[in-house]
Amino acid sequence: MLYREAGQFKTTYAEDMAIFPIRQDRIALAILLGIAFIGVPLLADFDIWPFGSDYLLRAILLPFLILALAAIGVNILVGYCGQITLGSGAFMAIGAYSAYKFGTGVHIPLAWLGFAISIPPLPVPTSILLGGLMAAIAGILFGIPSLRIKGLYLAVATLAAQFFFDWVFLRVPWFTNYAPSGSVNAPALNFFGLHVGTPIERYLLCLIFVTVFAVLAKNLVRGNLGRQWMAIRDMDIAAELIGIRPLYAKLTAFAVSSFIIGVAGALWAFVYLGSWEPLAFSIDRSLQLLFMVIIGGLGSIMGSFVGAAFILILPIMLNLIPTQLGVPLSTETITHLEFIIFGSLICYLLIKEPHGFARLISIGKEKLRLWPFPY
Amino acid sequence: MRMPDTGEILLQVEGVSLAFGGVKALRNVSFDIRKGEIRAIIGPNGAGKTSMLNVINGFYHPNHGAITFKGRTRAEMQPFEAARGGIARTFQNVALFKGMSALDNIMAGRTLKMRRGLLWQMLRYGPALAEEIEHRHRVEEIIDFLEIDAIRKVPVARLPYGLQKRVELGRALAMEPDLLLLDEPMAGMNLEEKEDMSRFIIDVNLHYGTTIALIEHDMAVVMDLSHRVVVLDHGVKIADGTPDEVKKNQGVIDAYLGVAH
Amino acid sequence: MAVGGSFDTFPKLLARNAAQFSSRPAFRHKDLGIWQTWTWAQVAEIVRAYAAGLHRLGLQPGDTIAIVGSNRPKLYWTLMAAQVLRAIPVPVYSDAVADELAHVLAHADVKFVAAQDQEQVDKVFSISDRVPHLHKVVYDEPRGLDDYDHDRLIAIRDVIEDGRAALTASAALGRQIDEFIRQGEGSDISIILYTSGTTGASKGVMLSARGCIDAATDTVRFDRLTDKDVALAYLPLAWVGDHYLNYAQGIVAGFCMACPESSETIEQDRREIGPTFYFAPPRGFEAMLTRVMIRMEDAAAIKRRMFNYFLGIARRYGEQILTGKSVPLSGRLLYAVGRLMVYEPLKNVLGLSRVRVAYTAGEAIGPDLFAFYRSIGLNLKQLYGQTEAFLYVTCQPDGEIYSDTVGPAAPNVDIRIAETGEVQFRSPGMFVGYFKDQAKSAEAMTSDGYVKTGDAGFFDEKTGHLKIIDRAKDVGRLADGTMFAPKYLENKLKFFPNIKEAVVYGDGRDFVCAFLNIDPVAVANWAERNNIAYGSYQELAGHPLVYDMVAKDVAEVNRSLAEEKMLRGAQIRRFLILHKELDADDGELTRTQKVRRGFIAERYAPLITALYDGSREVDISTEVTFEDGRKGVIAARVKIRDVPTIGATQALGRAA
Amino acid sequence: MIALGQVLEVLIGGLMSGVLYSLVALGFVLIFKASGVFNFAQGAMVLLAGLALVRSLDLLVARGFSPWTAVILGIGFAAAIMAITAWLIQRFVVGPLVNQGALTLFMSTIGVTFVLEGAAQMIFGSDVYPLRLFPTDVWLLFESHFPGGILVNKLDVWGAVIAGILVASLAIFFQQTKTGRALRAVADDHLAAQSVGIPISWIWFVVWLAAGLVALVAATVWGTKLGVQFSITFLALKALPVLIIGGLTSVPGAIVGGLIVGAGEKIAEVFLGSHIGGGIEYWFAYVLALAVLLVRPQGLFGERIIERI
Repeated sequence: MLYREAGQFKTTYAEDMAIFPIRQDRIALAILLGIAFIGVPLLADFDIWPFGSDYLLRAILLPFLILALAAIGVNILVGYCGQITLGSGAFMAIGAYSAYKFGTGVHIPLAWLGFAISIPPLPVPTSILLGGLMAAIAGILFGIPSLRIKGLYLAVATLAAQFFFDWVFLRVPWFTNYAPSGSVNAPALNFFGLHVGTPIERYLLCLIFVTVFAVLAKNLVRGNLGRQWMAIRDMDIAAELIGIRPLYAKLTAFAVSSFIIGVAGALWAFVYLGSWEPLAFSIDRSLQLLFMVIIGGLGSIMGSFVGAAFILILPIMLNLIPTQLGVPLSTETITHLEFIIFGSLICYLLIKEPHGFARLISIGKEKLRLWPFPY
Repeated sequence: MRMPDTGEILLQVEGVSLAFGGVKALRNVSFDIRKGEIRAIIGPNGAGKTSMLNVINGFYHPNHGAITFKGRTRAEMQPFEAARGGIARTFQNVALFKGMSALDNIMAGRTLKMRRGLLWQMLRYGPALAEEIEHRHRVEEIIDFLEIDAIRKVPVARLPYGLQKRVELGRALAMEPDLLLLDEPMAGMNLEEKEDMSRFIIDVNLHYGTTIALIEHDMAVVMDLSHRVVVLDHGVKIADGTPDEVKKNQGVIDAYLGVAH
Repeated sequence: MAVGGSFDTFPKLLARNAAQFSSRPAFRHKDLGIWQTWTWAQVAEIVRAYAAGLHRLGLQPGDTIAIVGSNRPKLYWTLMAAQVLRAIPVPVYSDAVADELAHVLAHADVKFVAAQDQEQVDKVFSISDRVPHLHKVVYDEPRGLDDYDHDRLIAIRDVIEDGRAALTASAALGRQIDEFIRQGEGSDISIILYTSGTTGASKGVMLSARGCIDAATDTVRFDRLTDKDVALAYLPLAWVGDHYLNYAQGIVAGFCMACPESSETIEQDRREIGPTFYFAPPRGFEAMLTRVMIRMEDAAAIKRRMFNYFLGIARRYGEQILTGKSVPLSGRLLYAVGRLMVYEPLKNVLGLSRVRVAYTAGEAIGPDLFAFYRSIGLNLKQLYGQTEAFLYVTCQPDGEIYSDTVGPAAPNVDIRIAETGEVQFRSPGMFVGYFKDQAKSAEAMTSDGYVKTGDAGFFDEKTGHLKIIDRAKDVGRLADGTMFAPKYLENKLKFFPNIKEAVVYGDGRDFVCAFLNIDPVAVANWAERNNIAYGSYQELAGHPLVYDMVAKDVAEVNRSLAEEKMLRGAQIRRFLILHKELDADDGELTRTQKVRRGFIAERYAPLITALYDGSREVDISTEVTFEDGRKGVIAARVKIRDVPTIGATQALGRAA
Repeated sequence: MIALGQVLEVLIGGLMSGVLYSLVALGFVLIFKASGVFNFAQGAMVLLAGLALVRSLDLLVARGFSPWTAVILGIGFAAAIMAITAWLIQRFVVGPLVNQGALTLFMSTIGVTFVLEGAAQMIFGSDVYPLRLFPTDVWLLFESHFPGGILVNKLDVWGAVIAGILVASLAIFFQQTKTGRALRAVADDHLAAQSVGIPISWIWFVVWLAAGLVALVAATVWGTKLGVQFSITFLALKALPVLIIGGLTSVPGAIVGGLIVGAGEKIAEVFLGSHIGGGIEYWFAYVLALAVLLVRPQGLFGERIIERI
């Protein structure tokens, strides 16, 4: 109905292959980015509703952005390459702890060799990216089994990663710089000289990360590599017979996915939590991310955002609405309710719309494009 | 049409045997495929035709025998290595990437030809974009050639069977193969679709000069498409020659007696 | 605004465009998934090279070159290149069967043929023995032509390449080409268009360069077309419409001609390109509307109601708003909402959003159909013309649009109505003569240089617009001499949804009577709504209530006739509803669904008699052919109705 | 130098707790064999069964029923709950997803897991509920042979016995009953099932029911060992590696796998954990499974998977 596509024709393949080939979509996106990058900060700056308090920023937008980033990572592996993972939490942890180590200086005493490797504390941005890199390496290692084992079996392999790293960060004090409590604090967030402290600064920082990574990820999935991943996902044998190397395709998927998840982990620890324990990256986190992807939409970058938003907002609604209605629920009931709703929603979507909310949205869009025709 | 018998040998199959557990799929089969010819592999159901193709493109590894392709006798090789060597393939029951559009399916066929690495693709800028565009152009030529312009951006799962077959052929062509293996390219097609498909196969052979080996049940089609025919029965080669020779061959006639087609 | 001005040949105009609109798009073609685009500068360069190439192949001034195929830039360039060399292009309908093709090629004695693809090349070769001087065939699409012998066959691409190479090699050749262009004169025969041979063998209409350009210039001014406009070039190359609307106007105004990917994708391509100038014959618009309604059938009930509601709004206010008349505020508001909810989205999915000017012509268009498009804000207009006029004789100016007139004379055209009622005209674009056919040329002209259209018509008093009523030869007279135009009446009747076919009689008789076929679908729906039970078509057709309903329609027709001085006398006195549908299988219709008046008269002689001897009903039995080819006889008692006629029915008719 | 006695003690203890893993693993195998569904929800089912049992017991006892009647009724109640669950799952999740990819089915069972966990705790509460069905004291064996003898949990023995009975009865079920045979047919291919003349939906219901009952049994043993609580689900998760090691489709595999894991992680914990800071149990099973996968993707007892085009 709002679309006016007559006269929007493509004279080059570049135009034809653009992410948003339709003008109206580009406009919508521009507005959205405008709000995110300019609108929100302004509102927050002048404490205008809904940004009167930091609550919205700290408790919703910040986690939303970071988890959306992680979900993008998961989606690349599960949604695009069809390799199930239950260990994404662990890779967030790897990102977080490696970043922490690089940020606070790495010291590996090799007494028996008579010397020690030690790296001075690195600047925060570098550490975060290195965190991602470490996660990527781990991802490749745990991805290797995927060459021999498929589907469900792989799920167990990733589960192994999950539990193994949970344990490592819990029990190997070196990673926590021997902190007695086992909980660690992020270094001061200095980005190229300027200190990121206030919620709005943190928000903008994450926003930048997410935007950049989302674009890069989108480019990948619509490029040659993305096609290889999807080919492997849809029919690995045929893929191999047209010259796609499973090794390369799968391991790149694991690497890219883990890198993004790792960076998200680092942000989660540094920017959102500030101080954290291994618990922050338990299997619950893995499942949560998996849910975001399924609910949001397997094989859709946008879906990752939608899913993240939904999973974050639902509990809040569950808390808010009954309270508004005057029948406040106990936190326990809320968690249980959450469980039930998520669970049933997963089943429902898998049955009715395996491509999640993203598909529902795009269907709605198609309807608008064809309006007033029904199809 | 030029006489392909003059062409040099592109692929040589020598004494290939293949068994799954006790089941002998192929017994000591030998034949060759010459450059630029259309070679048909026929035989009753369960004659081991598909197994033969699977051996040729490295999906199965023969227990005995050797395969010489482009003068290189190969040991065990992985399917993607065969693909890199220039062997393309379509499947009996279409094996497209269901989640992708017709265009992307065919683009996927260009994988081997694309060079830009992860980082470039991530930026999708300069050389990466140029490469993507260049290959899109090649793919569009194939789309035009197969007359599937109208369904370019339709997810293949939504396409009718006949068109899916065409897209799959397109994907194989996108690899610019030296040898194209077609496993029952016309299975389950109506007459009209069959005629189209035969036209495409001949055009491919003429226009791109691609060597083609195909399995097909429709004898009429086989006879007027192919230059030479090899006949398998229960994993054994029972005849090999021009369509006419094969038609006259008593062994072939017996093999087909009572076989419903 | 760009117009022909002092330029008297297309090559000169092309040169001007290359200079004036150098970087503006001249041609687009949906090919390989995107709209390949050529600017005027590029086109000029290509055409020059192409001309050089053709020259080297031996194409001489005065030679004829046939062009067979659908709308492709390379074929349009062939027109241009030929005109550069002062050769005469002869476009031929791409769907012409070998025989027609042979006739045209032989009659035009072509030396070259430009064919689109293998199909056309095959056709040409199959008849080449009947075209003695055929020298070379150039083709656009190489597919499937690999193993043809290429001594008479060259790809247009190669011709252009060769020409380009030659031009760079020798400046002399370049100068020679320029010389050709300079020498070109307005009096040169710019093109020969063969009229599709509905009546006898087709005739080659010769048009002069000057004529084409002047005519085009006038209408470009008339509709204010500029280089910003875009037209979808999908009409047959060989039809005057395409050559005028797209080619001539395109070059004169410098607008962009967009060629669709293939005939199947026109819908999609129209939507993508979003033309600003659009032409379609009435049946084109009708088909479009039908598709819209069918697709809306499947929409949700609420949506359908919304859709219909706003179409109602559009019917009420659309026309006035489009022509800028005053409309109550509430109407404007509702219409504005309608624009958002229905009209604009609808035009968008149909690809008509950007259309500034749309024309229809060729046959009478139904008032409802016409009104629909205008009411949703599409500036649809009618024109009247023919090949001999280089299309335009009349066209409707903005703001003076009536579904039943074809408008006043186009600029610089003067029209007169002959004694016989035949429309005659003189126009800048009018043709030079029929190719190799002095006799026919002579008889198509009046002694004082007017062209006989062969159509009967008159000027409407109210509007002063021309009304075309019928082919002149079909116009008859009642016994009292009143003019009687059967087709005109039949069209008026058929515009009523309940009436599918109509055959009227009256030539040489005292008054007019009509056979009618009800529209089974429409009437069945109506019957359902008014729960009227019926067993068969025959029963439905004979139903008194149906008769009442149809009688109203007929009376309506009479009322409108009463307002037309010349036809007032020819109102319908009596009618009957046929007990069976007129059917091509029974020879009652032509294969193109035109009624065969004479044949039907013989076949149903008893009905005719009954109509004129005043009886109330009559028995008839007719042999029919069923779908499966079996023959059978159906008998029926057909009722006859009288209809009141309005106003004085005598005398006035003679006046004209 | 470690005392042989200690080794044996650890080994036996490990084997015994391995039996408990086997109990859960059995549930997986049942379902996987029959419907190709890799049931992530098995753990949740254990939790549900346990909660249903323990809560009803408490209630009944409070109402003054005699322990035995209470136990009978309680188990009956829990069984009923499992039956309903089985039906719901079959009707609303697995049924509609028939012919879907294994991954989809797997993810759907993750959904089921959450629903069950949520619902179970909402209805029956989410604290730790002690369950006393079996004796939890210990025997000391071979005191004459080893200093301090070998300490064996009676509960573990009970568990072993029960597991034994369960396996036996399952074997009978599969071999002797019509449904059981049908189940084996289904495992091979679904069309075959129709030919057996039993509606697929019924078969699947039975499978899920069986799995549910197995879960109930596991719950009784584990509940007694640790009390019925949420963390049971994590223990149940350990059945996954057990399966991988044993092979997804083999009942004996599940048993053996359980024993290997149980024994393995105990021994590792005691003899390795001490060096690299304890808690190895937490991941040992999974890493072991991963190792097995790399060597023998189909597991120790699983059938070989042949790929076709």
